[in-house]
Amino acid sequence: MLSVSALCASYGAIRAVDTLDLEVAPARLVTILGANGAGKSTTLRSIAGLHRPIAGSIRLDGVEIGRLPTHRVVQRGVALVPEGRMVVAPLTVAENLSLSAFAGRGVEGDMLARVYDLFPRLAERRSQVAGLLSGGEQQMLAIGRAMMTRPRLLLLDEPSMGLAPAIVDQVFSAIVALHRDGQSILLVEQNAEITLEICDYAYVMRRGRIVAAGTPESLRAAGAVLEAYLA
Amino acid sequence: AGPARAAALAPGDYKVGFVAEITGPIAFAGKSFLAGAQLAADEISANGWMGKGTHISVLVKDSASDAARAIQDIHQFIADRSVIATTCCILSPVANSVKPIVASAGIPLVIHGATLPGLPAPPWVYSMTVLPGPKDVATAVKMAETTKPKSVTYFLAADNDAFKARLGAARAALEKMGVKTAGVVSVLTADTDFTAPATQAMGEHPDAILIYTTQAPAVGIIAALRQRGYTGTIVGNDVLSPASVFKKLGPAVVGIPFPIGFSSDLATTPEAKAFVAGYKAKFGNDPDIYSAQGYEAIWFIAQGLRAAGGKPTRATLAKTLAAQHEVTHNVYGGEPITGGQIDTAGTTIVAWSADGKLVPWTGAK
Amino acid sequence: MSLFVEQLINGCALGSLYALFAIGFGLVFATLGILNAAHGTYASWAAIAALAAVQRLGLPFPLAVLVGVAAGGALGVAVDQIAFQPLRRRGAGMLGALITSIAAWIVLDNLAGVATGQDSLSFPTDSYPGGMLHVGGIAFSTMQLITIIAMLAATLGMHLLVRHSRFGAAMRAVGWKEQAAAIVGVDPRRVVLATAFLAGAASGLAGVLGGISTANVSYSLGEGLMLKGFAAVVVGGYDDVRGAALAGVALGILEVMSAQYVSTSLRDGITYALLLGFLLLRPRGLFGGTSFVRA
Amino acid sequence: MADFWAAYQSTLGFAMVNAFFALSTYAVLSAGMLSFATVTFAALGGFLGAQLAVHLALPPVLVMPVSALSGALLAYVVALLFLRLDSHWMALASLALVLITRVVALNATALTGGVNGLSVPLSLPLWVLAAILAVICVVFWRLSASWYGIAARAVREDAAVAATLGIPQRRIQTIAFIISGAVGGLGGILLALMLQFLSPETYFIDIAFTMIAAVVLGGSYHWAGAIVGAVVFTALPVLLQAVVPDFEKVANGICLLLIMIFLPRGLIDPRALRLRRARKAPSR
Amino acid sequence: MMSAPMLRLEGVQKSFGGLTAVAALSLEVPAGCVAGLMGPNGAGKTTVINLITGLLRADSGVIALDGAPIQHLPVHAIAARGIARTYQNVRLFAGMTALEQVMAGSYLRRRTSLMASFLALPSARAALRMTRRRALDLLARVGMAARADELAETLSYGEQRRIEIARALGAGPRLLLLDEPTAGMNAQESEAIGRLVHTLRDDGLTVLMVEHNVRLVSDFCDQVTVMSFGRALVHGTPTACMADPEVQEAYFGRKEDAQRIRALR
Ligand SMILES: Nc1ncnc2c1ncn2[C@@H]1O[C@H](COP(=O)(O)OP(=O)(O)OP(=O)(O)O)[C@@H](O)[C@H]1O
Ligand SMILES: Nc1ncnc2c1ncn2[C@@H]1O[C@H](COP(=O)(O)OP(=O)(O)OP(=O)(O)O)[C@@H](O)[C@H]1O
Ligand SMILES: [Mg+2]
Ligand SMILES: [Mg+2]
Repeated sequence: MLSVSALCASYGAIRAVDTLDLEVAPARLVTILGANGAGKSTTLRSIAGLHRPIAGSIRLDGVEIGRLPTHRVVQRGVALVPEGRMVVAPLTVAENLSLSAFAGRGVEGDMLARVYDLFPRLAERRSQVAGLLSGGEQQMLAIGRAMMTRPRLLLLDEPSMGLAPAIVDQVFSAIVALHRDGQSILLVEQNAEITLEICDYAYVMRRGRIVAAGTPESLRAAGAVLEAYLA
Repeated sequence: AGPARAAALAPGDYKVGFVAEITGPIAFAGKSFLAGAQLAADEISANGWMGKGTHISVLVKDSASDAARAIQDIHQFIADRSVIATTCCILSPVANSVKPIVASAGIPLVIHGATLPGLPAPPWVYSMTVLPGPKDVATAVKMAETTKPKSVTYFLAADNDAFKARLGAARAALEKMGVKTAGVVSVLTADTDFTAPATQAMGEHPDAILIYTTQAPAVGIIAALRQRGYTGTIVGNDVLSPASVFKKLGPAVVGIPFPIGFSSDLATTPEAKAFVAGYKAKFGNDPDIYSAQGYEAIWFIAQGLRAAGGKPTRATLAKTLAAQHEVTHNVYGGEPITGGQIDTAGTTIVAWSADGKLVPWTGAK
Repeated sequence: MSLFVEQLINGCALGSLYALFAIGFGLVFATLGILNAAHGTYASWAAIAALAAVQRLGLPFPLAVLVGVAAGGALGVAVDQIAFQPLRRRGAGMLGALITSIAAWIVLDNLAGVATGQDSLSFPTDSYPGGMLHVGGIAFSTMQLITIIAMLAATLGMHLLVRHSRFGAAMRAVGWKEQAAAIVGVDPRRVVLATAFLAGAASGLAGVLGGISTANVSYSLGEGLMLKGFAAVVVGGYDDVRGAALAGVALGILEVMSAQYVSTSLRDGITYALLLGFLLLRPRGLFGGTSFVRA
Repeated sequence: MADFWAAYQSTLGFAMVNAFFALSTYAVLSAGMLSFATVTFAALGGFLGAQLAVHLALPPVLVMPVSALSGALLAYVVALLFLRLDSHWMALASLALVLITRVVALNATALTGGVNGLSVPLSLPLWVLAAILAVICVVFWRLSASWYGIAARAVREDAAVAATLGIPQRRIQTIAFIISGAVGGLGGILLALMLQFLSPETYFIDIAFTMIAAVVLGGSYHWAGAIVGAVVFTALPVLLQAVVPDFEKVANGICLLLIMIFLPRGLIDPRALRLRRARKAPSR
Repeated sequence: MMSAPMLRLEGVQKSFGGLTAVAALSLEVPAGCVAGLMGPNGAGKTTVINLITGLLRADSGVIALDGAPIQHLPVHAIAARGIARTYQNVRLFAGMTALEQVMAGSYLRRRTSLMASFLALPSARAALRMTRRRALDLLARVGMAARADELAETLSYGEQRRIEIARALGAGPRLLLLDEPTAGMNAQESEAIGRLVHTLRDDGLTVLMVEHNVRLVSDFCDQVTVMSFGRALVHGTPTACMADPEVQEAYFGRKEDAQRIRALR
């Protein structure tokens, strides 16, 4: 479904992602692990069109999307829960969620119910301005908003950040459920243990490069995860 | 009498630095001043009026009515050794800023538009603009004599001292004749909406309305008064004379009297007629009072150059300019110069006719 | 008494021009984050375009207004794309846009001066409904009525669009952070263009109506609206269309009344002193301007 | 060469005077406030100084400190009133102040000479102007390197965070206003000495636009930006008049546009310098 | 080692419109203690920190530092009393390098007058050098010394959090408030922060830490308060708190899930 090859991304002279290859097969849950500054977020931002890569190709179902502007990528079915949430502060929770109609990917009604069901806290606060939500509430909104666009590929950048354990658990249950329903997911998460528990395939990044890849079992066996993290 | 006529002016191109106001708030007038000056330079150069092989030419720098820019322009002219004299300034504050500079640098300056009394200071500074105050009084009095109003309302540009003084003089004259003042409605030079002031003035039910403001407000006031149905007498001032005013106001301005120093429609002297014809040929339209003043400024400088003769310097030119007691090539109709300030003998009171000509005002409606 | 009412209507009509101007100005500030110094030139150019439509093409009044509004909108779009889009693409801040807008203002103002021959033109009296209306001893002009109605309609329409439509939500989202809007599929470019057009069109409407009723079609038309419009935006709360409109009208009335009953030379002094006092007492404008950023 | 100097010395003079206004604006901007009140400080410094020069025949050396002091005092009062307003509300309030200033200047005939203005029978050699500017530059340089500079930058970037670090926002911003007032008042009298004539129009919106444009054009994150910007903004139209006299204004606008598009953070950009330095550092 | 409470909140209340974010909250943090503050999202934890630092004003109640009420002081004065904090949504100064952030944080420890600093007197120069060295030390403490001259906004999220801690330490506080310091860090990195907190405590600092990372709280906090809907639900040792059935319900959700999560860890 998604195939990234030889991706290079940089900030000025700082090379954040270096000739990176990565695949997400349909209905798979793939994760990227790596220490702070490894380049995980940059990779996701590049796929979503928020950061313009300097080289390489990003294909969605064989179609190059690496040069498309963000909204076109989203309209093609890629949704991102970004690092730092990026909720639209001056809009209410409900307005934030309703914006996803611009992705033009289907009716929203039942999905809205599903989001409110997953995060009752959002339903309570639906007419509050998003900028005044607590950190965790904003994170919920960012996840809900991505779900609302009914993506074919969901990119999650540390979705559990700032969430209380009960909600973390719900989010992971939701991820697992979505995955079970056939949703393709690319997940970046610091919590390696949970992640390796639920994913189909994992990449380990270090200083902008993939240093290891494989099924969770093979990675655990190789001890590669630990090594990359301590680096 | 006087000393024997000096030697003929040495051949060459004599340059006059013209600080123009061809952009900015009063560019509509500034362009006329410049056009008049350019015509004068052409005429003087064409027939060698100052002497064989002599030319006069106008160097232009735009100040956009900004005093700081005008000062920089003047400094550049001063630095240019080939510039023998300068002319500038429609606005009095700008003229005031430039004045000390030319005096200390020693270059003659002919002011072509500013009307503040006391600006000229021979031998360096001269003004080619007739002070309008006395003519306003004459117009007001003539209006009162013919239409016999009981009470009048005045419009005043409150942020313009010259107009304040002009209004004061006219009002004193009228009150002496027994004409009551119903009210004074102030406006500001930069205003654009005159509906409210017109409503205010009409609320006082005057028999006549006298306008002492700059051009844009005057035009706006007349338009607003007429639109709101005011049919009484209106008296304007010289700012109504350019053709553009008639073009804009049309019937609304017909029959409104105002005094005037120059009008192409009323040109009688040969110089004036030649000026009108030359202007028309060069620019395709009639000259207005502003072009006449720009024209006079250059002619005045040429007059000084011719009188100086030989190889004049800025200082010798200043000396001969100071010795001039009238403008010889004039389009106003007889202009004495006292203390560097031009003056005029007669006053013509005119009004726009329905077909867009300036005609002498008779008082009849 | 009738004088008072007539002056009230005069103030409303004048204030409606400020309001129309302020709506667009505030819209651009609230959604695109730009203090647009060139906003006034849209009004001047709209009036010039409408006048040309009348004089060259002989269009009737409603069409001429439409031409002016479209010209204002088109200019808004053009200025945005030339002066603001490059900065936006580089992620530069609002101050830079202030300077490019000043640059655009210089250029457009000067070209307007050239277009009008540095003159102040006016619409031929037969090209618009120029009559007076008399209701119970009160006189006001048809143009004043039209201006007030236009202002009310524009305010209502703009308010509904910005506050109660999905596109309005997208506008506010793009204004907050382009990327935040883009990641749910909003095309920021399209929203920006639409916003710039609407703002320019509102300014254009003010320009055409103002150009007709003040008999002044020149580059100074927009400049005259600029300061008052800006004041209205801040008093009314820049992110509230209704507030800006209300403040604009109030400013017009205040101006007319202080000239009528106090003094013209102090008129602007009174207006701005009241404005200053108001700001110091209510630092967040008429409708409070709720904050959406946490402590 | 001498001719060139004579022709453009006044341009240089005005550029330097504008640099004072730009520095005055920079002083408040560097503490996170956009204020046009500099125009008012300049008006007070200018008119007061001019009156002293005319009536008490004080020499410039005495007039200038008085102007600076009066500007600083006024700025202190303005700060007391304005510091409760944030960001663009302060910008508007200060704009209102500028407009009120003009009305006052028009009507306070005793101080300002009203619409007729006021002649200032003093002049200032250019080198003195340059020397004063140099002194002010040293002041700004030292300030930016001092604790005040660090604190002001923190307040500018995030006042709330700065406060939780113990940086007293009000005090820093009051100091900023006072500096702005002193430099603005000084600029006001220097402009009077350059023009040798003052009128209510002298201190008006034009100055506000000049100074803000100069600061942003030059780069609003470094004091030197204000000076560079003032020079460019003043000299550009004059140079363009010499080059393309017919399209001077339009060309001027286009030049400003191009500068901002290609250098959106101004001609002097410390951030770019930092980025470059970080890149060179062999830290990784 | 435990002594009189350094920080004391008593009956603190804060509402936003109809929403009561903090309700009659009482809380004590003894000097030299690492206290944890936990609770579901939206429980009011960040609001409590905002109230302590003065960014928000309590509707009622007392906040006292070393027994003296501080709730009426301006924000910077509260900081000057020795309270520093980090932010849940990282709030670093734009355009400043990592080192400059910490220098700005050291404002309270500048030890020179404006005049001396302005005139660059030798004493001021020496003080500045010292502040610089201290700032570098602090950066080293959070593991960011090598990045001192980089613009903070170009660092990754986790790195920025560390700069925030260093900046707060720059102020030389006695009480440090950390709002989710390890969000976005992995287990090893979180543990490094926990160890850092312990060394800070050993240097005499008191720490109040908002955290969702249960293991971090269990391992490094001396006491814990769990909030829910603006109230303090329980207060005690980490183990006791985690075992509390109410906490289990409010914080970990349905029991089976809580067990599963812990099983996953
Ligand atoms: N805006 C930026 N400008 C310059 N450099 C940046 C920028 N954002 C990130 N970087 C650099 O790029 C590298 C990769 O950053 P990225 O955010 O992708 O890492 P990450 O793996 O997501 O880290 P974390 O786990 O901390 O979120 C880092 O070294 C960082 O310093
Ligand atoms: N300024 C405000 N205006 C309105 N509501 C607010 C404001 N600040 C906070 N809230 C609300 O108060 C509640 C408590 O917020 P707070 O940020 O304290 O929660 P928290 O415990 O820190 O949550 P999290 O763990 O998600 O960060 C939230 O529901 C939030 O929406
Ligand atoms: Mg990341
Ligand atoms: Mg929180």
